[in-house]
Amino acid sequence: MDRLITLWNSTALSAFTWGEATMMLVGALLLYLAIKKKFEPLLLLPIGFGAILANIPMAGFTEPGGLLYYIYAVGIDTGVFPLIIFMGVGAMTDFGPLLANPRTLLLGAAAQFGIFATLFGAIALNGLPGFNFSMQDAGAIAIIGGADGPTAIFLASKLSPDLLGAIAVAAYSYMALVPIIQPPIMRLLTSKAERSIKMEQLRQVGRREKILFPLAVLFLTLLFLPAATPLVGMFCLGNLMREAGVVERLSKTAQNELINIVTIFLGLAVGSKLSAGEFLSLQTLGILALGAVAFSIGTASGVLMAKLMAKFSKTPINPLIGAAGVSAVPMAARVVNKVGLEANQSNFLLMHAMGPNVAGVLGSAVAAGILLALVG
Amino acid sequence: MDRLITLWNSTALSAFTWGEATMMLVGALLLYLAIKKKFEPLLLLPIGFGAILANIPMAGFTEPGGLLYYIYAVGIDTGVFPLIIFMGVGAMTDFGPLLANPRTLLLGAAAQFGIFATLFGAIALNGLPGFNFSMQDAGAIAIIGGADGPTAIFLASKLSPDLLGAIAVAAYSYMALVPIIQPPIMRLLTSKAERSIKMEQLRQVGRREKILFPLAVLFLTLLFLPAATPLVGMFCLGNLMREAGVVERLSKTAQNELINIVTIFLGLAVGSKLSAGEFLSLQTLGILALGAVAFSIGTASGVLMAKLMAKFSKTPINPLIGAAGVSAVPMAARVVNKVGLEANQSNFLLMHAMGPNVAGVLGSAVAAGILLALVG
Amino acid sequence: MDRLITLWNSTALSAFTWGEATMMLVGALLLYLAIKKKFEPLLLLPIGFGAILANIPMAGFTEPGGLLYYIYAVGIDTGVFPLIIFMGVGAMTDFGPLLANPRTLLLGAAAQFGIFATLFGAIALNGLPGFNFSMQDAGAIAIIGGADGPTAIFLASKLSPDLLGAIAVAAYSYMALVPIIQPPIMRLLTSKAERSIKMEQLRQVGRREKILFPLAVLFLTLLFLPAATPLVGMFCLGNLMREAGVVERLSKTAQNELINIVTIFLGLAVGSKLSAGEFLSLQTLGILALGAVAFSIGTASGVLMAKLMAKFSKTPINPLIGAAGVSAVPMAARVVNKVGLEANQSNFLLMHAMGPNVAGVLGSAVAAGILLALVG
Amino acid sequence: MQQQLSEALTIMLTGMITVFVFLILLLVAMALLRRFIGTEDRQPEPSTRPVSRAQNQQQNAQRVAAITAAVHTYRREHE
Amino acid sequence: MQQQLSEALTIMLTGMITVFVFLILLLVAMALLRRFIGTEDRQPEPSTRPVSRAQNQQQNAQRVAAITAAVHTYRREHE
Amino acid sequence: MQQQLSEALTIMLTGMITVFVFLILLLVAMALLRRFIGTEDRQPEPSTRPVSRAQNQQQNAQRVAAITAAVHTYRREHE
Ligand code: NA
Ligand code: NA
Ligand code: NA
Repeated sequence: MDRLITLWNSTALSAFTWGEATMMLVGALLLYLAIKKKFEPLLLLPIGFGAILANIPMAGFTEPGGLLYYIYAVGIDTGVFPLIIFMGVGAMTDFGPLLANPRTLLLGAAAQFGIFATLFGAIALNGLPGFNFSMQDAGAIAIIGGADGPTAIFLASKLSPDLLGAIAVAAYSYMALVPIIQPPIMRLLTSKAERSIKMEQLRQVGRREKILFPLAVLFLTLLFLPAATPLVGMFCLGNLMREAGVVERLSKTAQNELINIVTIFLGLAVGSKLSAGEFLSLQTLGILALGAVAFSIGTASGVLMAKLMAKFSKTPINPLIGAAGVSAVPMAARVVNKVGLEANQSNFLLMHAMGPNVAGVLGSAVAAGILLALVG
Repeated sequence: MDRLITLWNSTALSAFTWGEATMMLVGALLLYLAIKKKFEPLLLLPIGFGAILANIPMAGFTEPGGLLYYIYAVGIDTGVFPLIIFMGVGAMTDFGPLLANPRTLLLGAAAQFGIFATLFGAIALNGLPGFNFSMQDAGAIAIIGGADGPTAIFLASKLSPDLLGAIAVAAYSYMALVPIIQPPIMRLLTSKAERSIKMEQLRQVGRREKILFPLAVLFLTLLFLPAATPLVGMFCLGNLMREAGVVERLSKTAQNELINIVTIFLGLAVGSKLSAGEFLSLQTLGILALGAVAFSIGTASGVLMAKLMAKFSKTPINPLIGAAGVSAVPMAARVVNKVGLEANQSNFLLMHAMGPNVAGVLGSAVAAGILLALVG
Repeated sequence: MDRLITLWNSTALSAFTWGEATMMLVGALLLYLAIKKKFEPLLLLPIGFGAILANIPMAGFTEPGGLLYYIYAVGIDTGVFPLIIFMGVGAMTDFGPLLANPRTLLLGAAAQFGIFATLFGAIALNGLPGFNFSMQDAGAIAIIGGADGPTAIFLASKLSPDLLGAIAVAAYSYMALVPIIQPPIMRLLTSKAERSIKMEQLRQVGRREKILFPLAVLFLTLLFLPAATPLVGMFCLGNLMREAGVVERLSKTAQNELINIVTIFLGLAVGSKLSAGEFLSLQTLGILALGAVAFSIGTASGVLMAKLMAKFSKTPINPLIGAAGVSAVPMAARVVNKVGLEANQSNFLLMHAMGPNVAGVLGSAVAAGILLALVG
Repeated sequence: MQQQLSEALTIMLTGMITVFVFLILLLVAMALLRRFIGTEDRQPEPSTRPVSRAQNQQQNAQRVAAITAAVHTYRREHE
Repeated sequence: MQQQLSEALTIMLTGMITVFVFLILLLVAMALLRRFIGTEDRQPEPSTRPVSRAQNQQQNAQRVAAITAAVHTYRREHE
Repeated sequence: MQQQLSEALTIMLTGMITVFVFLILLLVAMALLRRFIGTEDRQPEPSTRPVSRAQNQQQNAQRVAAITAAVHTYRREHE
């Protein structure tokens, strides 16, 4: 009988708090979004699962000695996991379309206004009762607008680890929502004639140019933005391995097994930060709202910049491609293609949008470095 | 000359003890069993090799700074390696046959009597001179009856790390001996007529059922047995990745490269616990004997439970499938199939035995959680 | 304005030192050699990239908390990374040609004279002003003559971590230069008639012999050279996994994903040791010179030993194959083949040279163990 | 010793009961689940899990190449 | 609050300017790079990245096997 | 310096002797091994290492599909 009582006391039924139960529902919701709605499932499935595990009373997943505690300490506290993922992303990225039309770098720059405007917005939100974001918090929240998962996780883990869970969830959710968030803004800011503009075919890019590009990016970063070198450096390493052509087996591993292994553990570790105390607060609502604003502003800035560039350009520029500057590779570029096709059934913008799209990845890594340097 | 003496003193010849030499022979025996007899080679080969390395005098593999020391500290002390392997096993497990015939869960439950009876047996053995198992030791030894390697290693590393080597060796050895241990017991407890019983074809199981099943298992576990959530949780994560259909690349990696990498290191680390001081004792003989008893009782309980269920069932149940409840996937199910074919040449029980077989995996993970809660 | 100044102060432009700038050029040179000249790109690409990252002022890659700091601490300080790579190399090595003609072991032994002569040379160099190598330094430098990357990194990390960067760079560079360094020496020491000698076809080697060989190597090592067991042991484990035939999936993973992952990080960590303070010194020039000497002496000793053996052999021996004893698998064997073909267009020595080639790997691992025992 | 044995006995009984209770709960949960999912998911699962698209395409390409070449070879040999 | 807001505004402006300056520098660097590389690298990149040799050989072997078998089968069936 | 040099010389000699002794021991061990294994293992090893079964089956399936399709295509084109 004593044993039965021991066992009963060791069940979670008595120990459950409302907060934990709610966080499990949040985890279940993330699983639903990942599996049923196909919202960035590679990350949201492990994040959701991690959130459930982390909130089991008495299981101790996030306490010293627990599985998620170790994973978090090894991979996120050190910043190693997002950097490895960023290396893999670099190895998957083809800078060809950007090199063929380098001006699209400016679109990737403009779209980062989503980040910095959100930083201002987060601080402005402190005017409302219940919000009290520090400048670090604001920077970490703002990076959601970068629409780049590993960058957001890396920066949040440095600036504001307590908000990491909410920020990562917001970043990946909005990235999955790109096909819903972006089109109305794109249509609002462009006329049908503009959306129908066909762009010239892209030139072929030589192999040497592709090899030297990541090195040039690294070089400029280390000169002017050393704080951005962890992110940008690992990204360039991955891209160099891809383009060098002499380390095919390393590049393949970085793009597949290594990034997959790290993704599983990164997701679980991020999920482990979804605890009731930190997530179930007004702040999280603020973060979600700011994230949506960030994406919208980023999209709008990109489109407006493209319109501006079109004015001064000799060759035609379809302003839609500016929207791809938020990164969210390759979803945003596909959205551009789709909206372009709606306006003109023979207008294929996909490759033209890939330039600003990968420029957006660089842009947000650079922005993350700036935030680290200014408020870190 | 001095140098030659330095070098000679640095050879192992002088330093060897009988214990170390004997443990190397044990390691060599494990390699023989793995390579020549194909006894669970994926684990026994690295375990045997680890045992040899760990017992080299003056090489310091298991001392701070040594390779096996690091691997053990990182992977076993923390419990991380068996959990990652369990995730991979989950990603390899198809619960379809169990979902098609859920009653076979009861067979997976019954076969766990092998575990708990052995716990009693280990304590009873203390009556003999030379044995002095604590309740933790008994629990760790008993889990051999679960016929599941990672579960045994996980539990032993928590309850009784000193016995880990002997327990892991016993668990994998007996799993390899399933085709020899089980059939006599199965024949003893059933008539030829019973063994000839054909079962109805299994229904198809829908995708949604397969997705929700690991979540249901996780939910019940976290409610009633939080102590079992590390094992069951990682298993369910693997299975969910498999069935969700949206994270194919994570599931493939968990089933292949990740589990392979961890298996090599897990085996070496387990082998490093095969030291003379701990292995060359009467206790190890006791553990081996208890392990054999555990498997036999588990097999018998499964078969008897199946006979009981057959009495109350409308559809025919072949009692042999109860033997698969000990887990040892998929070996035990194959043994059931073979013994069934002996009795009736057109009686294919493989898929029917897969239900209790995977139920046995769940059952022993649950039993491990109970043992952790009661004696941990 | 203040912000702009903050940002400007956070750029690297002001902080750069000449040493760092020079080391970056060294890193860039390594990238050039890796990508354009295809000098051992699998290692030199990550090493070169690591050198660049490590020398970025204010980025803190090698300070506690930095990425390269963690990688170095986890993988090199502990010796784990080179050992894992050595396991992978073992899994890639076919000892068939050596087993078919075991006498070629002597060639692998003779070529290690390159190592020990270099140790003497390093100490002799202390006679010049500006050099002050300790015996440990000399041992670490000497291992460059082993022409085996992971062995060199492992030994240098144990004996003389400060020289690790220069030693690893020298080892891999000279391995890549084997086709330039070796042929003149080979031609100098042999007549055209000798180079034209055809050797008898190799016998087939049975599977059992291949399985027992790594075990025999391990056995002798643990008896006589326990200090060599980490290297030799992991190499033999890899080879046993390859030949056992029962753990195909572990062997494949050790040869591919695992070694690839570790190679990326090993290269970065080695590169992180290329700091101005340690690399930009007269000592580095000494190391580079000694490395070239080591390779040359090793090649010459191998060839001379082969000439000696040919005198006493009943079957013909082409002295060129002695040059393959330096290891540098499979480059040195290919060089032998090429030089042999020059002398006699129908003389294919490749398989005959593979015997001494893999013997050289064993030989230098053994030599590393001896150095560890004598000066470690 | 006596006390240890009785403790072991208790653990044995508690353990087995818990295992059964737990798995019976799971059985019930699965039954509820099946009822809850209802008939909307009754169509049999496709027999094989879809291979990744890239792999598929590669295989297709290989197959087509093989067919083309085979037919080509055959014609050349029979003309 | 007021001070925080003005600080945020400064960061916003500084940040956007820096992002633009940085990416414009990159744009210039790329232009220089292209000029520096010159015409020597103007030939289009081969459309597909070369597959590893081993893989290639394996595919070839498979293809040849398939062709041989196909023709063989065909002949057997038509003789 | 003098002393260091003589130490280095000793290490050089000791080292080379040990390397040779060790590898000669290995040579002897291999000879014993071969005698011990005897004639029971003299048949040549199969030239290629067996591919994993699953891979093999997949290749077979592809091959069969290719053959079938090739023959099918050919017939359709020649009827
Ligand atoms: Na972005
Ligand atoms: Na079991
Ligand atoms: Na060597």
